[in-house]
Amino acid sequence: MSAATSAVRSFFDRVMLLDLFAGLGITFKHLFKKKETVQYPEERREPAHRFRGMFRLDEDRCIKCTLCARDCPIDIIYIDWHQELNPVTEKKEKVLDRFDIDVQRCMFCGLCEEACPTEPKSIWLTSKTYELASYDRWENLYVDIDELQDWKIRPAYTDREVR
Amino acid sequence: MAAPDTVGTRDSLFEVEEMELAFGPQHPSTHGVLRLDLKVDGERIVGCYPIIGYLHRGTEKLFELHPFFQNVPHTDRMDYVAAATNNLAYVGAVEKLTGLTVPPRAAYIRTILCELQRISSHLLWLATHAIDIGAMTPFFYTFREREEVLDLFEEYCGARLTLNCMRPGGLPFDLPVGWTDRCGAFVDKFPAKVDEYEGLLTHNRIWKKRTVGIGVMSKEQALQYGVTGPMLRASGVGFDLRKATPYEAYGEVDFDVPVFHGGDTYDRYLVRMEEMRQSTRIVRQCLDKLPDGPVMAKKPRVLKAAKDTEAYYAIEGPKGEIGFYIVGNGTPNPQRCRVRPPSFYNLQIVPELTQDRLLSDLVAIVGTTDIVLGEVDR
Amino acid sequence: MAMLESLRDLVGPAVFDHAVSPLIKIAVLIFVGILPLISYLVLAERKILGFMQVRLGPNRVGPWGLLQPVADIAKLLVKQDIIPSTAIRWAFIVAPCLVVAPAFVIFSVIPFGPAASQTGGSLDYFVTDVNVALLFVVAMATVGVYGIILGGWASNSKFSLLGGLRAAAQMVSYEIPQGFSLVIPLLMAGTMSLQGIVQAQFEQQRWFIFQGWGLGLVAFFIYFVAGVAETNRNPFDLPEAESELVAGFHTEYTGMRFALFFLGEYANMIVISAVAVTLFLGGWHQPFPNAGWAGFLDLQWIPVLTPPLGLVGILWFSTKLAAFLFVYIWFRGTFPRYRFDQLMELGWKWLIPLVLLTIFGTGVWKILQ
Amino acid sequence: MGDEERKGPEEADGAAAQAAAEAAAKARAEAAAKAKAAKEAAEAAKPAWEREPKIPEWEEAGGDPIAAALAERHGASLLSARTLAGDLVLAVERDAIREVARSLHDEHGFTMLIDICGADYPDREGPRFEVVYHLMNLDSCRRVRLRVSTDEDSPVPSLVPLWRGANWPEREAFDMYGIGFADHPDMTRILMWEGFEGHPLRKDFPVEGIETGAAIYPEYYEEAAGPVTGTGTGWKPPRDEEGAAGAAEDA
Repeated sequence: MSAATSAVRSFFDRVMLLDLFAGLGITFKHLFKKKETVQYPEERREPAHRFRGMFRLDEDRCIKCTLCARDCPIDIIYIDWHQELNPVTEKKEKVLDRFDIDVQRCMFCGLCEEACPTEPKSIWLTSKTYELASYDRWENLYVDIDELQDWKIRPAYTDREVR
Repeated sequence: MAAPDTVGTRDSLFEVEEMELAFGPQHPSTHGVLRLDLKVDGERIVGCYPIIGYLHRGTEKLFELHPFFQNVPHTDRMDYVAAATNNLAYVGAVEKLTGLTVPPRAAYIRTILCELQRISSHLLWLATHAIDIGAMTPFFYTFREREEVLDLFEEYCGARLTLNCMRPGGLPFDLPVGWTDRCGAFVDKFPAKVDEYEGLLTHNRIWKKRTVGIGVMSKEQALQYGVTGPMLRASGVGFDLRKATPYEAYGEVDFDVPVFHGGDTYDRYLVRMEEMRQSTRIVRQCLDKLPDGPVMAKKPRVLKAAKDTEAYYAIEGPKGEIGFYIVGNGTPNPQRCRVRPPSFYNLQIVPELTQDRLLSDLVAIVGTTDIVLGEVDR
Repeated sequence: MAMLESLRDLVGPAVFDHAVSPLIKIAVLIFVGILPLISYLVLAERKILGFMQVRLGPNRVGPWGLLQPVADIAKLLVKQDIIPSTAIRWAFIVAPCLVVAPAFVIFSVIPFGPAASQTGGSLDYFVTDVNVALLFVVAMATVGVYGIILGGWASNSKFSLLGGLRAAAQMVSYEIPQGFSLVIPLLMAGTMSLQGIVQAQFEQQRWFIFQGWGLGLVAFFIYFVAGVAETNRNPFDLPEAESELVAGFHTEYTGMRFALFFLGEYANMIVISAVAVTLFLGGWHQPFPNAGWAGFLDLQWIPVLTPPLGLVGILWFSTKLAAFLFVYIWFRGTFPRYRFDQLMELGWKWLIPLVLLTIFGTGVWKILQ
Repeated sequence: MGDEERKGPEEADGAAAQAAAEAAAKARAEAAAKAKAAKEAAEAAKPAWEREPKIPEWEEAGGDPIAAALAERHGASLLSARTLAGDLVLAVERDAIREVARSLHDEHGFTMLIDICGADYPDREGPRFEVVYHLMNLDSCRRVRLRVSTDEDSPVPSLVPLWRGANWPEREAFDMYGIGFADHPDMTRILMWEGFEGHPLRKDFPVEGIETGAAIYPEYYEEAAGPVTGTGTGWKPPRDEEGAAGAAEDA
């Protein structure tokens, strides 16, 4: 392209506001494109299989090694246990007194799950739960062993909406 | 009445009256909790004093409390829009300090993750920068693509923002089945999307008026202030750690480092747009060359650094050179772990760039520095 | 109608024609016409912007979000009304009214449809037909700026003050090209009455946007750009640039007072568009009113209702208006914002010389006519 | 390690026994060396990531041209020059830091100041604090690290005259460690608020923070109550009365 034609072209660009119309064209085209909105309470994104959400715990698998608590960077896992004689096997076994997680401070890094030596893991975060908001500051956030074991897929308050 | 001071300064002669304007910390375009104390004459800025620290969480103190591997999630929370590069800089420093070598597959996956993170970080930057300048639509277009990047992250490591996706010595998991195909599909279509954003902005005369010649940073200024990353490359210094000291798999892929010489907001914009395209090239090549093998090196059960050893390891993050300086003390915890935050240094030059500019330019300049206050304040 | 007739008998025809009838028209115009129009314009804006931005926009209140304006109004009405303790109280209260009132007053002279004499009916589809309506429009549009300056100043906030000052400079500067650009259709029509200008376009068989060697188009362009700047809309929304001045002059306003500013802005948008439709796009006339082949556009062929001529006028007027408002919204969805000095530069260095040249050209055209 | 014989020190009794012990020790050492060599060979055959990690060690950087040039130029001010994992680390006399940095900047092309940070070594003999500078040469991509020891009372010469970008990091070192910088234009706190008492990154600063009146929920993070790890003290947030008492048993 010669200098003259490019000059003419840039002059027309300037006068005819072609740059502005190009932008207008792009937005106009998008008027008719598929919308990306997810209608949240009705539609829900299915989290990926590895999604780190709310904890689950399996007490039977757990060997009470407390590695998860030790590996937690912010020390929010509280474990107490004592030894008891199992009447059936006549062996001493560790019994959990307490397995609490202060989920309010949890940052869902998943290091506890990585630290767990059992196979399959006895503590895992891949419960596909991401709705952990609550109306009360304390609600649903400090979970003990029973809550951990039967933590529903979703917190209670959305259950009735989902059906 | 006293005789007028005929040899006075301009201000004493004309009695220019300045106003103090507290720009932030609650302000829509300070990208978090930055506060700029401005001295303005009308709308012209005659003085600017940034006040930071509103997001200070003592991350460096936290690092000293925890064993090396437990610190990775903390690094996510500094530059929270670019967690993967933070992770890489940290684990890189730990590996340097403890002599670990990363398997090649892990190196490739790390490269892919970092480049995807660069794309997502630049997309977020573009979104907020465009909003600052008044164009609201690019925000939604960029977030549409950013969602897809985050989906890829989620599939890989289970988190979308605070990834925690690297460990000293490698990676916590291998890629899930089909991930490479989905990632490949994304990077193949992404350059067309960049063209779309550029169609809205690059040639738009209003955009150009707002950015060309605004906040010009010379090469000397950039070096004086330790400015790194895209800001440095827009000032005519073609320095990129990915090329200069190739780490992970960067030495084995082919890509260009965009350099512009204007040093203004527009050039910084162009650099980042081009970087996004180059990132897709890198990811594509890495996906094609991805070797098989383990993703975790053999490492001691408890990772310890020898007493009085230290290492500084830096990588090219989306915002500039992010580095970690770690001092070991013979225990599993670091004695000192210092972050070299790119945003901290890039923000420092803002008062100089905004001198004698208008309030609207300040917004454009703060936007173009691409700061994340989580990283500035740590 | 029967009720109106009996009212006419009751108060006498003179009082009815000059006092009661305009009052009723105004009430109908405001409460049936403008207020719903504005609230649904806001909804339309949010919807269209949403669609341009690959999202859905409001869709929760009512089907397709159609009740959203109602919810918005209810929310704004019940919100706490805060007057900052350091604000200048009376000015703070007066300012929003000063913005809304002039915008509403202008509607009184805009011909939404034909006069009674043209349709043979008994109803004028406008409140009044002033013979210097154009001057009235320009004069009234000017008053709005006081409200904005006052609001910015009375808030006693720095961001508000800057917004108010920006608004003042911007609106005052852009009134000049806007006012001048109105001269061109005026020259073409030879009358200042808006009804007359519409009629002139009908008689000259051409919309003024296409009249006079393309000079109409230039005038239209200038008028529109200046109008966008006048209404503080993107890309000229500097007085309320949220990324710079938080919310500009209405930073400190809440609840209904904020809603009044909002109302004023949208009413101004409609006014600017309505004036543009009247002056440049043939007003309430259907497209190609004189061409036989386009005769079906009078809609009289719709068998079921056979709308009266006046209503067809209103329909066409609204269609043109809607197209205009769409462009407003389209702009907002596409463009970045100008900087303050660049805006001034555009106004003084480009638009004003251009509009003066155009006036000159139109004069020449008029002489050669 | 194979078949080496194990002998306790208590058997070593008398000259003969000593000689035998020596011979045994020699044999043991040989065997160990052999085993080590074999192991090394096996290690070398493995890919790098499966080998035992080789922890980097300090080496004297006598041959390094930059270190040599600086030593010649600044003499005793340059306390040591060593390398670790390829990084050149120079320990510099406190008052000479600006001159050393200046010659690095002017003569060796280290035009970019990467970072300045403080560090605290309370157990160390001599000055407690250290200021660490990272410089970079953009042309050769070479990095150099300068270390300066100082204590609370003796300020370090500021590098702001050389790099304007040294302003904030020096302020941060001051804020976090209380290290003063002489000739700094604005030696104020940067991350903590003005009026804050103490320097948070010092090792003697409590991790849980100090009472400043700024805590929003002080009752939640009770002093000396948590956080605990593993078999802990049985502490629970105050709202959870039942069950807290029973859980307090130790294992």
